[in-house]
Amino acid sequence: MPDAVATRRRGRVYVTKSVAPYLFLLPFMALFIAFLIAPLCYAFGLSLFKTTMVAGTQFVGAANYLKVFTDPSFWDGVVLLFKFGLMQIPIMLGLALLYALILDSGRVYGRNFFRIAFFIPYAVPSVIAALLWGYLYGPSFGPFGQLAEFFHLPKPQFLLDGTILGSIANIAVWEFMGYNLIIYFAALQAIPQDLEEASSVDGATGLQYALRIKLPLIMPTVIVTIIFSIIGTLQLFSEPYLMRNLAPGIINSHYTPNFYAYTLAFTNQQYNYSAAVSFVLGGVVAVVSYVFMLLANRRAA
Amino acid sequence: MEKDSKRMTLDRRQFMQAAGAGLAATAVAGLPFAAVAQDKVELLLWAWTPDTQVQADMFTKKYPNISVKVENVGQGGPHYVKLRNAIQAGTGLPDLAQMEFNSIPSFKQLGVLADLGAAANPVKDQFIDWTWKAVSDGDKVYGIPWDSGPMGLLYRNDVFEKNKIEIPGTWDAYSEASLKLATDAPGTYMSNFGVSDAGWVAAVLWQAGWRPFHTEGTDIQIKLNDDIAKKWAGYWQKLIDAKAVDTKPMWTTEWFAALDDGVHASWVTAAWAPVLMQNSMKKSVGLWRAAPMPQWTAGGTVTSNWGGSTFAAMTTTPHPEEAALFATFMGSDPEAAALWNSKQFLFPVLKSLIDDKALMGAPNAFYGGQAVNEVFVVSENQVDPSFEFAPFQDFVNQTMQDEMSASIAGTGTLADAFDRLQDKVVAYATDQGYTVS
Amino acid sequence: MAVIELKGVEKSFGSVKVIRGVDLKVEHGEFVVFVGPSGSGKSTLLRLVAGLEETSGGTILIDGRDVTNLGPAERELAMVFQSYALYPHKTIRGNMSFGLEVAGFPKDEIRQRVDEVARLLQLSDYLERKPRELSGGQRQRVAIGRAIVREPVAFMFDEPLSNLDAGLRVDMRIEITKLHQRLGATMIYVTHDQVEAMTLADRIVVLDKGIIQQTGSPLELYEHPANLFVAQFIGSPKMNVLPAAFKEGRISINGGVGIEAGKMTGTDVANVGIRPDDIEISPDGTGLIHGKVDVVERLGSDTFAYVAVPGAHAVTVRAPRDSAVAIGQDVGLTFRPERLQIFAVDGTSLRLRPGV
Amino acid sequence: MAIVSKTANSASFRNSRRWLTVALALYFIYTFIPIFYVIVSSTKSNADLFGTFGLWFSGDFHFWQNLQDLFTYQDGIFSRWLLNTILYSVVSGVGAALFATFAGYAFSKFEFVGKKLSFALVLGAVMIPQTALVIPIFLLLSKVGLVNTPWAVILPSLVFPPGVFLMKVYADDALSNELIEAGRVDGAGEVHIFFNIAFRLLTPGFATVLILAFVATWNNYFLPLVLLNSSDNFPVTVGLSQWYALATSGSGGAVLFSIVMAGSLVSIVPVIAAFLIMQRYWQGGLGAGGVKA
Repeated sequence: MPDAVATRRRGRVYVTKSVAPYLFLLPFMALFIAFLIAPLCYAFGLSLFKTTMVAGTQFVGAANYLKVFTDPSFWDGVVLLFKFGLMQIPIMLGLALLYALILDSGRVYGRNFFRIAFFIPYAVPSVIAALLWGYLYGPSFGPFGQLAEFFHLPKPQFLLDGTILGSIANIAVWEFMGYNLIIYFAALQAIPQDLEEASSVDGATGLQYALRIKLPLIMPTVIVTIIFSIIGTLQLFSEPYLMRNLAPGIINSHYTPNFYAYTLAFTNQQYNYSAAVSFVLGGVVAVVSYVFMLLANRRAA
Repeated sequence: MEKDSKRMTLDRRQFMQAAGAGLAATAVAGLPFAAVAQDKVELLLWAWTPDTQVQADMFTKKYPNISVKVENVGQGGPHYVKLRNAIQAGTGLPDLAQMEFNSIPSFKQLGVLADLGAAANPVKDQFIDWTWKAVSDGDKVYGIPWDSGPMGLLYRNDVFEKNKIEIPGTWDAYSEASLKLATDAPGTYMSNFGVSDAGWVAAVLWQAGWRPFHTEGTDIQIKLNDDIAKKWAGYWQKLIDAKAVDTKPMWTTEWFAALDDGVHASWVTAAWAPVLMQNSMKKSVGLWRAAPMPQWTAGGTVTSNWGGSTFAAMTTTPHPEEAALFATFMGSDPEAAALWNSKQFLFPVLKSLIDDKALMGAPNAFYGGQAVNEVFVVSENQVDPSFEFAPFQDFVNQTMQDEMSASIAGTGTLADAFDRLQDKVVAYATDQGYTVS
Repeated sequence: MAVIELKGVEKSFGSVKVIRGVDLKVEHGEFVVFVGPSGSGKSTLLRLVAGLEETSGGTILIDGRDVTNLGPAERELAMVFQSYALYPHKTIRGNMSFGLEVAGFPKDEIRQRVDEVARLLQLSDYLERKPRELSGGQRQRVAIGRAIVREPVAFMFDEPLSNLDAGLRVDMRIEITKLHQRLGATMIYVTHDQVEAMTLADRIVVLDKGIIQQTGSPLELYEHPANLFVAQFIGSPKMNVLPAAFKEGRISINGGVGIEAGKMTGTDVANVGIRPDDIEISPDGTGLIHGKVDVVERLGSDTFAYVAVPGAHAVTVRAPRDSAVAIGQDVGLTFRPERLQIFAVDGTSLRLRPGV
Repeated sequence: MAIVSKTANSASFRNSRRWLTVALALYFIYTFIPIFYVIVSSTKSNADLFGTFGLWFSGDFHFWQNLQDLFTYQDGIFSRWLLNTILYSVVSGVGAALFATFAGYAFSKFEFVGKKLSFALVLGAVMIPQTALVIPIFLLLSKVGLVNTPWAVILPSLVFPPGVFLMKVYADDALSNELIEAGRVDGAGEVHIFFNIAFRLLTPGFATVLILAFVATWNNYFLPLVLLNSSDNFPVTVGLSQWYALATSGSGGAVLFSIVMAGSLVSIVPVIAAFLIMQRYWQGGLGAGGVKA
């Protein structure tokens, strides 16, 4: 009988606990190193050199980085992103939170329908989202312009200097509100039912329960979504890139830092400087996320 | 070499005739091109003009051992991005690429354009002079032209008649008409000031005598903000300030609609525009007309070019002779070249086609039966050939678009935009190692 | 059946030492219970035996074979987990078969063994169900069945009853006892519940802070705890502890009267312990110490009186169920000196065990 | 539910229920406008596209014609693009989800040397700007001759760091250590345990990562734009935007606008369908990630 466990195994590959984690990590990590770490190292290498049309390539050390720090094209883009983020993130997450609370309250018709419907824009490629909204924004062909014309009202101008940032923010809200809503909704659903019963025994109304019990409980989730939104915002690229044809005067070649990096590499052929810009942007992203986390933690403590 | 190339030319002409007579297959073997044609060769061409494969197949029909695959890797900008990326990567370049006139200096600078002289110089005389000058440097030829864009004026006959506007022969008259139209018919504009297309700006300034670049080796003269530019900027600034021109981004559906709806009464544009408009517009059929480009001096006969393309071979191609042969064929073969005009509706670069009255004199219903091409034929012969593009023209275009758009949006005047442009381009050129003067 | 031997076994998590040198031998067919408060290292020690944790030092032998560096599968043990750890997507039969399938047994034999064990554990009617369709007690039996069916050399139980309600826990306790008697297998059982330990074990191993405090039969531990920790941990209600000192050959309790010390191994007396059962309530003014009755609990079978004694913790006394003791009453407390446990300053027991 | 059901019939409850539903409906309209627009537009001829009110159908129902044009223009290359997109998305989605599940499981259930560092790296990867990666990826893949092959899109898409994070959190939550230990005691090897025990319980998380990675690849534009040259290899996003560029630049292609609209509609339908079919899974998975994170 003692032979039962150990010896009857049929030539099966037996992986032990000490080897297993490496084996499980191998496929991801191999690809992670090949397509993330290696390109990053390569890009970092690039950022230390300077290739010119005439003089060839030379090592310049930190010169590209020093240049980024005094490059208004880069910092204008960063400032613009801050404006964009301060506008878009609160609206998007505020709506997501509001609608998640409404859906979770149980006091609606068609809860499942709305939940899915709100999520659908996430499935629309940003290329197509930008294209569709581009049409919708058009003063002549856009339905809003057409409606205004029909009622002899001034046409709404979505693509002017003062409004286009809002118009891009609107696309981002449209695309990602539902995604955040689903996350909040799931977090809300995880709150034990007896809390609602307890608060109701304590005399709280549904609204009070939502704001004073549920909201604080899902705060950790909210903080995570804010951080991800900050990261997403600072990497803004596709929407302005694709909307550029509609408002080339306003969306210039360094509208966002990511866009600037793209222009530097692909139009100006300054691959080295572009790499440095990307790294500084990555640094800005890290710093902003970190500062936000510090603030959030201090609040929580 | 000299001798060889002459002999080759002779043989090639004979060959073409023979091929035309349907004797291609047997003729090939006996030619000095034997090396070219004997092995099966496939060439890769990056081009975005629709149906380019049709002409490529015509070539293969004549040279059965050389097949050509056409790939569209992107329209305009993205196409060049792909080329540059491949250059940067050191691999992945096609054998040949479509190359607009204004991109030739840039890619020449990068050292990737093969000299097609041996195959192309013999047919040099068939091309409109300025187009050949734009692609060649002495005996060296960096691209074979097959499409050009001499400038002219397209206008709305209905709007002009309704508002009693004469066809403006000069820019002064054009300005007056703009102001008049702005007063008489609010909401209608004589034109759209299309700064979002740097190519248009360069073309219009070209006519005004602007010569911003002259490159010799690593020395470059940069005069983007000279008096000509400033004067030109002042001209348009006045119209912008008077709200006598529209400032829509070009190439958007909104912009097409403005032309179609008569919001824009005219467009100073190139020879490829008439067919483009005809294909894109439904409402304004029969309402458009063509006229010569307005002149800076009354009675002047100077025009310029906007757009137009060549085929260039890459130095990396393993089949330089076949590539040169193909590029030359695409530009100069009478049948293929005629097809550029009749199928792709491009404006020809061959003297024979320009002079072809039947081809150029066809009336066009979209233009009220006017033979619009005749206007551009005249323009083609008046293009000032002395214009030079920068060896980093994409950067110039990008920056020009940024700076001029910023001025339109309220950051200073157009003249300021040229000053900013000059500073940035000089800085860039210096940074790239050029000696700027 | 197996003999399991631990020699100087140590375990650290990072810089924290959880097991600090354990020597233990579990005999053939013995039922050994590891007991201790949470954090005492009892579960870790079990997991070290099972091979679920790697030792930081020492050796583990099963039937004389060094298994220290072998994985759990190669130790031929079976384990029953606190959460049952049934595979939720498999049927009961699937759960019980899994180990045998892994070991490559023929299908017929697997079926036969599972059926047999299911009959033994009265699970035959549930074999095709999923774990979530079973009650807690049934799931527990499946977990045990899964262990039995593999006919392992020894069984490990990791707090297997703590997720069950009180009544069921008693039933399962009895079932496990019967099972042990029937299988005669070596079993190591971890619990924090000393009642469970007392009722199940052939031998109890009391652990605290990663060190074995004492091993012995339940009665030995009860009667002769090796130190204050064991004395207080074993037995319910807890043993009373009173401050004491050794004076002139006698032991003075709570600063009061001295009693005959009996045979002792030392004289640095700090505390004495006396179990609630061993105290009698006598009228005020009599007895060895006195106090005031604070709380009286009448459980039916017993009556517990909690008596406040000046200068010491409340003393718990088990009184007869019909005792007339009442709250607020001043009482004297009497006990037989030989029942006293005597502890040194470092907590070790100073009283010699009989026959020593 | 007790409270809710107790008050479900009260007037104030019905009243608030009505208003809250109205609030949802308003946002739904907003959400639906662009989608409605693409549906409406894909039924219109090119002329009607610019000649009639954008948010309502024109008299002329051109949908089938547009579809036919869509699938026949340029020798029907759109079908090729659609197949490419499906290929890239399915392979990347399944691969990324599988590898993320492996890795997340390893991070959740094992102790090993370098665990903290590698997990921090994976988390930090989220902060890397896309342009910073695409250029060097292009240059590196050029060196090994993978540019302009399906691998150029698929291989980088297999790396999905958020998926690893989500799977770690999900495994922490949904998979008890004891279950794995039970498998070990039962004598199963780690690979056997993963596939026979763990994976079944991680399925909702796996499905979530699968659909997120699937959608990420389906919607990806920049990476294939840079890494692919032949239109034979294009995914729908790149192909359609090229047609759109063709349409706006004129080149005799104005008729393309209605095709682009039809193409947009066709390209989002499968993703929405995937969402609906798999909703039971991904909603649970996103939840676990969200609550714990």
